[in-house]
Amino acid sequence: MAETGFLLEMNHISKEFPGVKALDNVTLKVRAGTVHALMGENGAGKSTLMKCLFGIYRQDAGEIVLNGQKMDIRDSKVALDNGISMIHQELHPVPHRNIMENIWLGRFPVKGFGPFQLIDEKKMYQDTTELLKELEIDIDPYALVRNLSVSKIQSLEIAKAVSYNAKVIIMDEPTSSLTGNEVEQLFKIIGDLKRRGVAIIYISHKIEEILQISDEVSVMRDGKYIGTWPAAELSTDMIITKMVGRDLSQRFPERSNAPGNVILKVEGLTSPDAKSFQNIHFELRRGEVLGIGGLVGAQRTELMEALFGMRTIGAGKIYLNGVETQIKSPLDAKKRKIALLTEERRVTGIFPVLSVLENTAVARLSSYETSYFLLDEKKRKAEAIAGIEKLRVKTPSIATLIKNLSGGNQQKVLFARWLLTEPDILLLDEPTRGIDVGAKFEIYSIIAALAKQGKSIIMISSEMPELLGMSDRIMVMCEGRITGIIDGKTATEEEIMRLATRRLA
Amino acid sequence: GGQQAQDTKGKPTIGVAIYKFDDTFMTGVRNAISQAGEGKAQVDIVDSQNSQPTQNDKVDLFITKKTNALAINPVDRTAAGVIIDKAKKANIPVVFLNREPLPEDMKKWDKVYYVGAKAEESGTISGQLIVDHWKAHPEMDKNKDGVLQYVMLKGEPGHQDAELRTKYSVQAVQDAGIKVEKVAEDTGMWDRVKGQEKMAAFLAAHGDKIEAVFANNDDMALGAIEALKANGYFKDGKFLPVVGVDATAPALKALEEGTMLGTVLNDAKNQGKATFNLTYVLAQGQTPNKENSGYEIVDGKYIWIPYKKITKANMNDAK
Amino acid sequence: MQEETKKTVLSPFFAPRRIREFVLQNAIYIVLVALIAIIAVYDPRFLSITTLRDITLQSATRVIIALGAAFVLITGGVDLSIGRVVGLSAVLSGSMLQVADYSRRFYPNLPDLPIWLPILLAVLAGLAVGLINGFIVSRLSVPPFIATLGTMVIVYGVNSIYFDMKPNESQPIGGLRADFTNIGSGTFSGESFSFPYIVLIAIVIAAIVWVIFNKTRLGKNMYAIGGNVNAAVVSGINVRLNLLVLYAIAGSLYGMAGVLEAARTGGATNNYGNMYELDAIAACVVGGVSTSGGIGTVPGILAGVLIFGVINYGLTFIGVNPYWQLIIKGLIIVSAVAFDIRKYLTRK
Amino acid sequence: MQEETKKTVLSPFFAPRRIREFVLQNAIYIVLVALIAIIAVYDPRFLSITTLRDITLQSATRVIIALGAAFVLITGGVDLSIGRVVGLSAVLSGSMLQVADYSRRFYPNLPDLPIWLPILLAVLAGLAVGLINGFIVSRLSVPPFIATLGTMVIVYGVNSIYFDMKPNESQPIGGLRADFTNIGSGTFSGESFSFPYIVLIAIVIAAIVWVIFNKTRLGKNMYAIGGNVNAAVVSGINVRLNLLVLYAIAGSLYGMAGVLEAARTGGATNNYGNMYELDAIAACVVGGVSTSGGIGTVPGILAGVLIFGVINYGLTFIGVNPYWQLIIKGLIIVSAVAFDIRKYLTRK
Ligand SMILES: Nc1ncnc2c1ncn2[C@@H]1O[C@H](COP(=O)(O)OP(=O)(O)OP(=O)(O)O)[C@@H](O)[C@H]1O
Ligand SMILES: Nc1ncnc2c1ncn2[C@@H]1O[C@H](COP(=O)(O)OP(=O)(O)OP(=O)(O)O)[C@@H](O)[C@H]1O
Ligand SMILES: OC[C@H]1O[C@@H](O)[C@H](O)[C@@H](O)[C@H]1O
Ligand SMILES: [Mg+2]
Ligand SMILES: [Mg+2]
Repeated sequence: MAETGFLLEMNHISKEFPGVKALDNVTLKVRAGTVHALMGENGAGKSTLMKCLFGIYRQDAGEIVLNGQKMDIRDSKVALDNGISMIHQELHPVPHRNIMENIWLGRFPVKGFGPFQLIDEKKMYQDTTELLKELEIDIDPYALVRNLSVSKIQSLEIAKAVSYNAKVIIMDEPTSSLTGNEVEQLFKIIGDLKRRGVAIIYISHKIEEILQISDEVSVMRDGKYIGTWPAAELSTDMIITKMVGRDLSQRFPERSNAPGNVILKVEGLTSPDAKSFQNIHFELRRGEVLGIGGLVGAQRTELMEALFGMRTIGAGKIYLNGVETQIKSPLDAKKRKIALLTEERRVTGIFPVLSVLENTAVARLSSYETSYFLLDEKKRKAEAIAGIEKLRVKTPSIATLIKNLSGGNQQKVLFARWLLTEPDILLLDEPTRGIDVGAKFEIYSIIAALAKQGKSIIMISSEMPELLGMSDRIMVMCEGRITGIIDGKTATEEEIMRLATRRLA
Repeated sequence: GGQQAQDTKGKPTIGVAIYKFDDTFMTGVRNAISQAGEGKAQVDIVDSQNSQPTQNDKVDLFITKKTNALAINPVDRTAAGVIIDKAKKANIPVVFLNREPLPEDMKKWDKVYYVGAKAEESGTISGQLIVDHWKAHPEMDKNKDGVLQYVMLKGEPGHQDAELRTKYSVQAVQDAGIKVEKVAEDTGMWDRVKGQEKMAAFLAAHGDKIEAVFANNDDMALGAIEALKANGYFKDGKFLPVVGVDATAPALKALEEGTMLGTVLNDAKNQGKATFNLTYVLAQGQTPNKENSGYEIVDGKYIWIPYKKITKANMNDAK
Repeated sequence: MQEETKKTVLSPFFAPRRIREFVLQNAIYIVLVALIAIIAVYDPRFLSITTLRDITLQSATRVIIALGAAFVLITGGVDLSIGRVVGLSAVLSGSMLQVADYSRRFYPNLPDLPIWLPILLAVLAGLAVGLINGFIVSRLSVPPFIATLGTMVIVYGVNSIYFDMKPNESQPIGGLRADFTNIGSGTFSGESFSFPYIVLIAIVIAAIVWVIFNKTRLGKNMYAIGGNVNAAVVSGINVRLNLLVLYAIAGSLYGMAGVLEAARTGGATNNYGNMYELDAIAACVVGGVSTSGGIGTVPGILAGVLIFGVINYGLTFIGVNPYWQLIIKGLIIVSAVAFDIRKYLTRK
Repeated sequence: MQEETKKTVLSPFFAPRRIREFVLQNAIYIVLVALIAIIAVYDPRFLSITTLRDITLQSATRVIIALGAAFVLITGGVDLSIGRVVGLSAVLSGSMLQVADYSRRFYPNLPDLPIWLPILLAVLAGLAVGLINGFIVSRLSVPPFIATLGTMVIVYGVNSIYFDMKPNESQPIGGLRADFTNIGSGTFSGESFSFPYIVLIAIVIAAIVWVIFNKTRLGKNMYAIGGNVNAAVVSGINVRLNLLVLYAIAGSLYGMAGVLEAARTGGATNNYGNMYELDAIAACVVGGVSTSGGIGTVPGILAGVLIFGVINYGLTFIGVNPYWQLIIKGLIIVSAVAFDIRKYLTRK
C-alpha cells in the first residue's frame, strides 16, 4: 500500500452529461478493510462516480489511483482485472440463462487447450454451490434467472460481486430489494470481507444501515464533494443536514387524517396459484393508510397486482364502495380510480427512451383529450410540470429522457404520474425504494396529505420505521396469508417480525 | 458520367430501361444494345428492378434529361399506356422491346414501336420439341396409353412468359393430335434450385408415371435434370425428355451431354441490335424503314425477331 | 427544453460544442443536403425544378408506405407484409376501374363504378390485413416478424388466386380509367407551375400522421408501447386495442399507396409492391426510427424517404452503372445511420 | 429445474398438468410430427425412404444457413445479407470450378485448381462479409437491420459486377466439375442404403455449432449479449470482439452453404440465394429462437428448418396449387409460433 494509507483515491473527478454537470471536482479516498459509505440525495452523483470507477463511464477530468498506482479504467474488464467489482443499482441479470452462467459470466472456467477450450461445467457447478453455500443463499444453480424474484436476483448480484475476490467492492444500494434476514446476511458477508482487508464503498439511502456498518462516510451534494467523516462521529440528523444542506427536523410528517367509511373490501381473495395469496380478507377506509408488512415472498406484490387487474383471481370478492366489482385490467383499475406504483421501476415503470414529460403524462392522457381526439397540449404540459415540481424531480428539463435521470428521480416521476390520475386508492409497492431522506419526507408528506383529503392508501414496505411511521393499520402477510392486522400507532417492530415469520416455523 | 458525355458530344442520347438487370436473357439483349450503340450514340441503360413504378420513375428521369429516344422493356406490358402518354407529351419516340404492349396502347401515337418475339411462339416450339420426340420414340409413352403424362415447371406466376409458355406448349402437343394429362404443375420461380426441389417431389409422388418435363426456362429445366440424375435417370438407358427455353450456355452443354432434349433460342443479339437501330433512327428525327433500320417493319410499328428451335443437332446456331 | 434555450442564449452559438450538438441532432437532414450538393457538383443540371418535381413525385407513395411502416416500427414491431398489401390493393382497385371497352377486362360486365368505391374497398383490404396482423401480434403474442411474414405470404397467395381468376388468368391488369390514372399523374397547373395531386396527397397524409403521432392519445400510446410495453400495460393503456388500431392504420396506408401505384403506372399485377417493406423500413431507420421501438418522428421519416429518393434518382441521373448504384446506396445507408446514431450514444 | 423433476416423481406423470407442460415445452417437435402425420394421411406414400432422403437433402444447406442466422439472432441482431452472401460464394466457387472444355468458361484459361482452393476462397468471402457486418454493428453502432441491409445490397452489387465481367457477361455459370458437383449430389452407398454427403456435412456442422452454443465461452457470451448486453459489458466481456467473431462465423456458414448450393444444382447465378434470409430467419423463429435475442437451441433450429422442408416438399408432393401452398405455409408459420410461444407466457 502507498504511504497515503488509502487503497483507492479518486481525485478531482468531473463528469458532464449534456445539460448536467453530474460530477464537479469530486474526491473520494477509501482505506483497505473499511466500509466507506457514500451518501447524498437522489441525483447527487453517487452512481455516476462509481460508474467512472468501474469503467462504465470515463471521467472528463481527474485521476483514479489504486494501490498508489494511477489507473486508466477504460472498461469494466480493466476494473475487474484490477480487483474492483460492483453491485449495480440497476440490476443486470441475463434473464433466460441460469444462475451459474450469470455468476461466472465473463470468466467461465474452461478445460482443454488452444482453440479447443470447452466450458468446465462441473467446476462451474461446484464453484457455484460452494459460493452460494458460503453466502448462505438458497438457490438452485440451474434455476433460470427469469423465474427469480427481485430479491433473489439482488442476492445473486451480491454473490457475483463477492466471487471476484476483489480488493474494492462497490455496493450501489445493495439492500434496496432485500428484507430482514437477507440484509443481516449481507452485513455478515461485509464483516467477513472487511476482515480480509477488502474496501467496500457502500451507497444507501437507509441511514440506520450506514451508521450500523460503515467506518467512514462521504457526502455529496449536487455533484460536489462535501466531506468525509468517521461514522462514529455522526448521527442521523447530522448526515441528513450534510446531505440536504439544511436541517430536517422530522423523519415523518404530522398526520391528521381521519379514516372514514369503507371504500374497499376484500373477501376471501385467493390466487389460482396455490403458492400465492390465499383467503385474503381486509377492509380499507377512506382516508386511511394501510401498511402491508412481510418478508420477501410473502406474496404482497401478487396481491396488489391482483387488485390492480394484472392477475387472475381464483376465488373471492372485491367490493368497491360496497359494490362487488371485477377488475379485469389495469385500465379497468385506473377507471375505478385505483393507481399502482410498481415495485420494479425499470421493468414496469419507466419508458426509458421517452422524455420526463411523456413519462409523467402517460397515464392521464384521456383527460387531455378534447373533442376531435386532439390533446390539449398546454394543459398536458402544465399539469406535468406542476406534478414534477411538486415532487421536486431533479431534471435539466421536461424534455430530458427519463433514462438519464438518477434512480431516485425516476421514482419520483412515476409517483407524479400516478398522482396526476387523481386516484381514490393508491397501491404503493415499496414507494420509497432508492429515494433519499429528503425526498422520502416529501413523499411521506404527500401520502399524509392525500390521506387527509380522503384518499386511501395501501403501502407495501419492507422498511419497518416507514411502516410504523406512516400506517394507520398494518397488515402483515406470510406465505400468501394474512397473519395479523395491527394498529399502526401501537405496533412494534418485534410484533411485525413475529407475524411476518409466523407460518415459517 | 462526365467522361462519357465528352466522347458522345453531339451524338444522340438514348434512354433504355430494362425490366430487371439480373435476368439472363435480358442481359444478353442489353449487352447487344450497348454493343450496337458504341460510338454512335450515348446509351443510358437503367434497371427497373422488376418493379413497374420504378420503371415509370426512370422514364420520368429520361424525360427530364431530354433524351432523344426511349427503349423500354416493360415490367408490366399494360403499363405501356402511361409511358406512351408521358413520351408523347414530351415528344420523345419510344420503342418497346421484349414484352409487347396491348394493340390499343400501340395505337395511341405514331412514334411507338415494338421489337420482340412472340412469347406464344416459344411455348409452341417447346411443345413441338416434345411432339417430335414422341413421334420418333414411341417408347416415350411408357404406360402405352397413348396419352402424354407431363409435369410443368412454371416460371413466376403472373409473368407473361410463364403464362404463355405454359399454355402454348401444351396447346402445341394437343394440336399435334396427342392427348395430354397433367401429372403435376408447380412454380419454380425461374430458379434452378426450386426447379430441382419441385422435380424431386414430383418424382417421389409420381415416379415413373411422368413421361415428359416442360420447364418455362432453362434454369428450371437444368434443376429438373439434376433431380432426375439423383433418381438414376440419364444412365443405363433411363431417359426422360426435358425441354426448356432460352438456350443458355449451361443448357447447350446439357444438350451436348444428352440430358436436355431441346430448348428455344430467344435471339438476344438481334433483339438488341434491332432495338438500337430503331431508336437510333428515331433519335435523329427520321422515320424508320427497312433500309435505315436493317429489319423489316411490320404494320409500320413491329419488328419480329423469331424464336428458334434448338436441339443437339443445330446447337451451334445458338452459340 | 426551456432551460436548454436559456443556455443557448448565454453561451455563444458557434462554440464548437454547440455546433457538434447541432450537427448530431440534425445529422439526417445534413446528410440529405450533402447528398444533393455532391450530385449537383457532378452535374449542375440536377438542381432544377423538374428534378425536384420528379423526386417528390417518386417519393410520394413511398412516404405514405414509410409512414405506415413507422406506426408498426415505433411500437417496437416490424412489418413484412407491406409490399404484398400494396400489391393486393393495386390489383383490387385496378380490377374494378378498367375502361368499358378494354379487351381483357377483369370483370367483363361490371358497370362503371363511382371511383371512390373500388378505392375504398382496396384501402379497406389493407386495413383488414393490418387488423389481422395486429390481432396475431397482440392476441396470439406472435412476434411481429413472424406474424407479418405469415400474412406476407398469405396475402400474396390470396392476391394471386384473385389475379388468376377467369377470365383474367394472371394477365396484367391494364386499361385503367382516365379518372383513375389522373389521380396518379394529374397536376394542379397554373401559369408557371404544376403541382402533382399525388404529392399533395402525400403531404396531407404526412400532416395527418404528424398530428396522430404528436397530438393524440393514440400516438402517445404508440410511443409508450414501443418504449416499454410492460409499463404501458401498468399505466392502464389498452395495449391490445391500441396495437390493433395502429396496425390497422398502417395497413390502410399501404392500401392507399397500392391504389396510388396502380393509378400512377396505369396498371397492376400481383407482383406490385414486392419488397417494398425493405425500402420502407430502411427509409424509416435512416430517418431515425429505432428498430427497438419508442423513437421516430415524421420529419425524420420524410428525410429518410427523400434520401433514398435522391440516391435512386441522382445516381441514375449522373449515369452510374446500376450495380455500382447498389454499392453506393449500401454505403450511404450504413454511413448515414452510423452518423445519425451518434446522437443516442451516451458518451462514456 | 431440479425441483420440477422431483415433483414429477411424486405426481403421476400423466396428470393433465404434466401433459400440458410437456406439450408446451415441446410444441415445435409436436408440430413437426403432426405435419408429417397429416400429409401422410393424405398420401401414405409420403412415409418413405425417398421422401426422407429428399427432405433431408433439401434441408441440408438450409440447416447450415439457419444455424448461421442463429448466431446473429441470438445476439439480438438480424442478418439480411444472408441470401446475397450465399449467391456470392456460389458464383465465386462455381466460376473457378468449371470443366476445362466448357464452351463459356468464366476464366477461359484457368488451370484446374485443387478443389479446396475455390471452396476456401468462397467461404472466406462469406467470412469477410460477416466481419464487415460485425464491424458495422459493434464498432459503428449501426442497428443490425440496417448494417446488414447495407451489406446485402453491396454484396449483391459486387457479385453482379463480378458475374457481369467479360467474357461471362451475366451468363449462368455451368459446366461445373464432377468432383465438385459430386459433393452436392454424391452419396455414401452400401448394399441397401445411400447417405448423401451433403446431409452428413450438415449434421457435422450442426454438431459443431451445438458444441459452440453450449460448451464454449463464445457461445455462452453470445447468449449473454443477446439476453442483456449491459450485463455482458459490466461482466467484462469484450462485446465487440465477440460480435465480430460471431458474425464472422455466421458469414462463413452462409459461404459454405453457397458453395454447396452451386455443387448441388450444378450451376450458379448472381441471383442464387435471393431471399434466403427470410426463410432462414423464419426457420429459426419457428424453431424457438427469439427475435429479441438470448434464446435459441440447435435442436429447435433443426426442427424449424425441417418444418419448412416438410411443408415445401409435402405440399408439392400432394399436389397443392402453388398459391394455396403459400396460404397454407403462412398459416402454419403463424400457428406454430403462436403455439410455441405459449411456453414463455407467464400465466396471468
Ligand atoms: N447517462 C446520463 N446522461 C445524462 N445525464 C445523466 C446520465 N447519468 C446520470 N445523469 C445525471 O447525472 C446526475 C447524477 O446521477 P446519479 O445517477 O449519479 O445520481 P445518484 O447520486 O446515484 O442518485 P440516486 O440516489 O437517485 O441513485 C443526475 O442529475 C442524472 O440525471
Ligand atoms: N417463482 C416465481 N417465479 C417468477 N416470479 C416470481 C416467483 N416468485 C416471486 N416472483 C416475483 O417476485 C416478485 C416479488 O415476490 P413476492 O410477490 O413473492 O414477494 P413480495 O411479498 O411481494 O415481496 P416484496 O416485498 O419485495 O414486494 C413478484 O413480482 C413476483 O411476481
Ligand atoms: O423474367 C425472367 C424470365 O424471363 C424469361 O423471358 C426468361 O425466359 C426466363 O429465363 C427468365 O429469365
Ligand atoms: Mg444512483
Ligand atoms: Mg402415357
